[in-house]
Amino acid sequence: DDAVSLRLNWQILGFHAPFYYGVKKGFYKEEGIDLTVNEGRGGAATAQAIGASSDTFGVVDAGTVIVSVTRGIPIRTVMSVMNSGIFAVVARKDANIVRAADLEGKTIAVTAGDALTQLFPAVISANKLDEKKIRFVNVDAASKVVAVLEKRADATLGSVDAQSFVMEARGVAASVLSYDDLGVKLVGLTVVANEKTIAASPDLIRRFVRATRKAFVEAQKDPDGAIAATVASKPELDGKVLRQQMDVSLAKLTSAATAGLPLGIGAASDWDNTVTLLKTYQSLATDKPGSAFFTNDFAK
Amino acid sequence: MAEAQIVLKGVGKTFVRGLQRTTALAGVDIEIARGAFVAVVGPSGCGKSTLLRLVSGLVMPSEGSVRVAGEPVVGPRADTGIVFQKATLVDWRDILGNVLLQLEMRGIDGPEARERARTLLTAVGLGGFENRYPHELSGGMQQRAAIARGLVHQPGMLLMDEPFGALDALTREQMRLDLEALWLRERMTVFFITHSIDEAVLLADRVIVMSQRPGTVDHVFDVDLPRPRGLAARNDPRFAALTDAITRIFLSRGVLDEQRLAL
Amino acid sequence: MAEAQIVLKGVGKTFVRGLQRTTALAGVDIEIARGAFVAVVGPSGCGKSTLLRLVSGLVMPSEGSVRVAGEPVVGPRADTGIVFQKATLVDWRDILGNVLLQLEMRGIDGPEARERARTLLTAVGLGGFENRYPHELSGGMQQRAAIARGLVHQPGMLLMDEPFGALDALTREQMRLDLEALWLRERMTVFFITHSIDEAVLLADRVIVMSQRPGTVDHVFDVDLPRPRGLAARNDPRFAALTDAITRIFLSRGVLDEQRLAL
Amino acid sequence: MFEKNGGALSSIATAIALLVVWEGATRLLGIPTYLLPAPSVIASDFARNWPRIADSSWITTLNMVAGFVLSVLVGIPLAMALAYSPQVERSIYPIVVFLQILPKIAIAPLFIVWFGFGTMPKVLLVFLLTFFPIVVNTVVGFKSVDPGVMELARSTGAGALRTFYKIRFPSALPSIFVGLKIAAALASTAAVVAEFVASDSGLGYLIITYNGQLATPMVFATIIVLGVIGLVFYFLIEFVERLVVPWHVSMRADQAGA
Amino acid sequence: MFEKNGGALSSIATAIALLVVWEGATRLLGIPTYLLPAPSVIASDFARNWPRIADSSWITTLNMVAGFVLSVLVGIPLAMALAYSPQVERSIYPIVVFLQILPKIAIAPLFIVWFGFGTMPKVLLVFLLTFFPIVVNTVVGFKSVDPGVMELARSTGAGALRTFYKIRFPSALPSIFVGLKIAAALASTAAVVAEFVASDSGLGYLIITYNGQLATPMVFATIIVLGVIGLVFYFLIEFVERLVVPWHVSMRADQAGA
Ligand SMILES: Nc1ncnc2c1ncn2[C@@H]1O[C@H](COP(=O)(O)OP(=O)(O)OP(=O)(O)O)[C@@H](O)[C@H]1O
Ligand SMILES: Nc1ncnc2c1ncn2[C@@H]1O[C@H](COP(=O)(O)OP(=O)(O)OP(=O)(O)O)[C@@H](O)[C@H]1O
Ligand SMILES: [Mg+2]
Ligand SMILES: [Mg+2]
Repeated sequence: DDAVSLRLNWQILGFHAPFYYGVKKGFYKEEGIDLTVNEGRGGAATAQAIGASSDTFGVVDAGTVIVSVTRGIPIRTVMSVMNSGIFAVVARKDANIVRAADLEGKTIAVTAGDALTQLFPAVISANKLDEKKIRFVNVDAASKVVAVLEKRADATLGSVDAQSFVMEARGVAASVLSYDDLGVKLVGLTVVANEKTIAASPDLIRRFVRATRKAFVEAQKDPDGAIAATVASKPELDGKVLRQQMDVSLAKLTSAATAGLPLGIGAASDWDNTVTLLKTYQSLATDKPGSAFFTNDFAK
Repeated sequence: MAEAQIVLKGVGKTFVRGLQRTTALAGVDIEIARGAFVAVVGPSGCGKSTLLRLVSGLVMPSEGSVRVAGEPVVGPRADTGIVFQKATLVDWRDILGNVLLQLEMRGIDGPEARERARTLLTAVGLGGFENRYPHELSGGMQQRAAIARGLVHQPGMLLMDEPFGALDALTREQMRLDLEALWLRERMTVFFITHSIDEAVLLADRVIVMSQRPGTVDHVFDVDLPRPRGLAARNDPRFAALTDAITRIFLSRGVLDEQRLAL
Repeated sequence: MAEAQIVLKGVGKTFVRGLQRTTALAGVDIEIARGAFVAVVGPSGCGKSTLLRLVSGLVMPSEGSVRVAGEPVVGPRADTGIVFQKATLVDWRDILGNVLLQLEMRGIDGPEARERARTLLTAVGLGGFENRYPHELSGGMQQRAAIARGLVHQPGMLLMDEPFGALDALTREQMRLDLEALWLRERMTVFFITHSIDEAVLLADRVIVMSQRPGTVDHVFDVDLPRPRGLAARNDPRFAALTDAITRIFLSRGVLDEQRLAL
Repeated sequence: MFEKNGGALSSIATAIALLVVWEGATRLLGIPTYLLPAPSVIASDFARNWPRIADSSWITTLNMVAGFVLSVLVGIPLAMALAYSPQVERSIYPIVVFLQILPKIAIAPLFIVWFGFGTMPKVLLVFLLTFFPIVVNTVVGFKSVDPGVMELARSTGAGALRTFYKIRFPSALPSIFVGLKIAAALASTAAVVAEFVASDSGLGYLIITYNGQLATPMVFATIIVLGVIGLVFYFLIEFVERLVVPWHVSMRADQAGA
Repeated sequence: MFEKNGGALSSIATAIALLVVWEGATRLLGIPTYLLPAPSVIASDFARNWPRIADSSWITTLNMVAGFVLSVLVGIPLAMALAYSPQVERSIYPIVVFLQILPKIAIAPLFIVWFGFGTMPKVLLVFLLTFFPIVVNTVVGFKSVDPGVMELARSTGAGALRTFYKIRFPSALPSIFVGLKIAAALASTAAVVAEFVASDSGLGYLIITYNGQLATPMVFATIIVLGVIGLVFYFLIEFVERLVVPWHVSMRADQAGA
């Protein structure tokens, strides 16, 4: 078997459960792959690790893939898994944020400099909000939820599959408005490989993609099994939260442009859109089209 | 009659470290009148320095009682001047600073203090060396600086532990003369440890001869040579008689062996 | 004729710190034959210890040359034993360990070395104190430990800086006798600094009298008293004559002033 | 550094007093658990999860000790070189200081890229975070040998090596132990920081995980366990110090107090 | 700690040599920029962005110095209490050690919650990260006064306060400066760590931002600027040391070498 490692983008989240499920069920074995799943510390670190060939595959969000490639990191998305973004505004339910316009006059806890914050102006302009009417407080990533719980902020920027569950676990009802819903459409999490691997072992990638697709499909049919497989590897995980996260993130696998296509196929239009947003709001300097950052060769 | 300035009654001192016990002094009875000049001689390690520490209040006796100026000693007294066996100058101050330290520790400061410190340093032959640091001085110079430090605050009680040990014959003699003159003028109580029997007899009113460890008072000699003794006293037959007597006590303790090849 | 063991030619030593210069020695010429016993006396601060350091190779002269055993001195020699003016025992070893250190630094170890160290400690009167740490000893005891340390490796050249300064009269006399006996047996070259003119004359073949700082050789006296001198030598008229002569040199330098109230 | 008898008791008393105040404050002021959990809450959560913490502790302890040992093995010889040769000191020392000043946490992600996710980058990080106090204290120790003792050493004509282990090293030991104690106190933090960045195991990883879940009582429990491990390590070093340098002034009982 | 003349030159020479090797290695081995940027790349990126870095440096320097000063102001009196009173030592010391061992980075987010977002939590973090070396070295300094000098001090009958500032303090200064130097070297890292967690400005914030953008050369540039600030601060402390304790053995030129 080929010994292959997958570096996740972060510590284990619901979205990652299918990978563990695939290993547990032997889907990768069936394809001749001996897979080790490793946790990560952010998409950027994972992109660097794949670029340096420390790991074979990595889970990296499309935005980071695009930035990495323009920085010269030799990676490419081989499986566009999550084609809708998971960025979201997460609010206290009692702040009554149900539409974009409700954001005016509210306080939002942000972590300065992260992609969520950098892209928020896109939300403002897409919804023609008055930027001056929104107050921002800077918090580090770990304290965003606390800031909302403590009512120092009405909402925070996060992802559809994370903060709301933590808040609800502390007894504070939450509401979620995804960037998608707010008219800012980004491609989400993808699987990347090093360009060298793509050139040298296309068959390996094809087998990996096949197994992964099967894992996601089967996990959707057997969510409890997927969660059980994941928790087995990390006992301190809270299965309930993990399940909620998984349900939400698996609902984001397709976008309008990829509806009905097999899992892992990306749409050039979605990627173009993502590139444009990054160019506009994150001062990304590239003249490459979206299609330069991913390939559907293996997912077809 | 008023109590003597320094009174030791049945004083003993034992040092303990773990199971190891060292009895430095046992059953020491001493009375020293106010304004007296008392010298202590005795074999090395017999407890002379320990005795001085007891009188100064730096250590407490294991047995017996130490009283100074009518009060039990519970700690050091500010009116005491001590010249320790080792110079123990502090290395972050120059010589003048070291002498001034004695004053500053008593809250005395100002140009007058400085002046007095300078004068004393000149008196002990260190004029011009005021701004040297201790490690730049010879052994004898360090000792002289320590003497100046012990005198600078004009103490009413002076405790000196072999103060002239590291000095050459001439300097030693001059320092002896100077100390006698000072004492005649100030009449402070002096407790003077020395290894030189001559020096003890030349300086003191009374010489205490101590025995081997554990130290006790072996003999006490009163010296009735006229003051000031100056250089002439050496020629007095009483001087010769006394030094002889004391030397004989020393000799009686151990017979000197000319033939042994111990080393 | 072979060159003398120790030869100093036009030796000067100046210490410099910033703008401040101290000339400790100037134009010193000394020759010491192999196996000779030479004593040095001189006023405090005249450069005796500096001279010893030069001979030992611990410091280099600012001027002139120092040769030992026919070779220019470029550093300390392993066959030298030094007793420093200060005991400088290391505080992390007991007394026995301190004496053994001298041997260990030379790569000598084993039960024989231990035995010799113990014997020497007993000889200097520290039997039973082998396992005390330096701070548990009296000043004189520390000095005696340092003497044992200086002798334990049976050096061919012995440099001693006031080794008996902190000892009482009796111990001092016994140590003097022991040292003479040792020297008569081993005939090593001895360079002996002392403040006691008696001691210099009683021990040495030759006494070098140094002048005030900057130190130079003022007078040299050959001592032709018969060996072993033992206790009897004190009664020899030549002893009295020599000590008198040396004392007179000292006195001629500074007039003792009985009246001044310097302190 | 503190008396044998009564020492443990006295500090346990202080600790208990602090815990009582803490418990009382959280209850009386109604501080929410995710802000500052009461000790009782921490204890009960800890009781439920201790096997996990025990496993992770073991891993963290290994990283910590390995990094610390590396610090000692590199730091002391480096200090020797710095103390012995003015040339080495002039050219290397500022670089050592610079290395120390660099925020290791900022370059830690690069460590992962360079060395992978294994044990290596963690041990290296602990090393980088702890070696400096050892170096600085040891250099000063080597340089502060009593000049009289140094003369004695030189007078024996002994070589540099022998002078080192018979004189400079024992003389510098009190100073070296100060460095070792500071390093020991830093080591557990260093191990955890390394695990923050480069690990999927150990207490650092647990802290991140629990933090993400806002499981504040478990975060506290983990931190406290880490503190206890660090304390044990620290006082172990101090215990060794007592054995090795009982002769030093700072160890003598009569030195305390004015 | 190193000679006045030639010192700077010699270390600059070493630094240049390292840079040349670094540049050469990245070019010859074709190391990609995102792994290890060549010095030339770092320099050119830095040149483009320096005004931003300059502003941030100022903020970081302020946090660093404020936290350091707080460490000194708290650390030395605390060390005094620990050195003077065995009771205080017994009950407080383990807690001080425990405080030091706690991974401040893990509790930093709580700091923000407790103290808000201003300068306060940052200065506090720098303080917590730097005070320990000062305390430990100072305690040892206070306890290691030559017993002979201590006897002299006691013989004067002077009070504890006077004994402290005339004897214990000057005598402990060399040791205190060791602690100050270690703390100074930690201070810049501490400031950056504080800014990682609790800031929207300063070099720490810049590093995080550039890291997120995978702008590795700018990460390096920022770290290097930080290193330079730290070095200047460190050698400033060392300079003060030279002024204040020129008398100490470790400062005498002849002490170097065997
Ligand atoms: N701190 C201590 N711990 C243990 N023993 C001690 C201590 N101080 C002194 N001693 C012992 O007490 C005895 C007397 O010591 P002390 O210093 O009083 O002698 P001394 O008469 O002054 O000798 P010297 O003339 O050599 O200075 C010695 O045997 C010494 O070993
Ligand atoms: N390291 C030094 N730096 C500056 N000056 C020094 C140094 N060592 C010695 N001196 C000076 O050199 C002179 C001679 O000192 P040395 O120690 O040789 O005198 P000595 O004859 O041994 O005196 P003593 O009999 O008092 O021990 C003194 O004036 C002293 O101040
Ligand atoms: Mg004594
Ligand atoms: Mg001398």
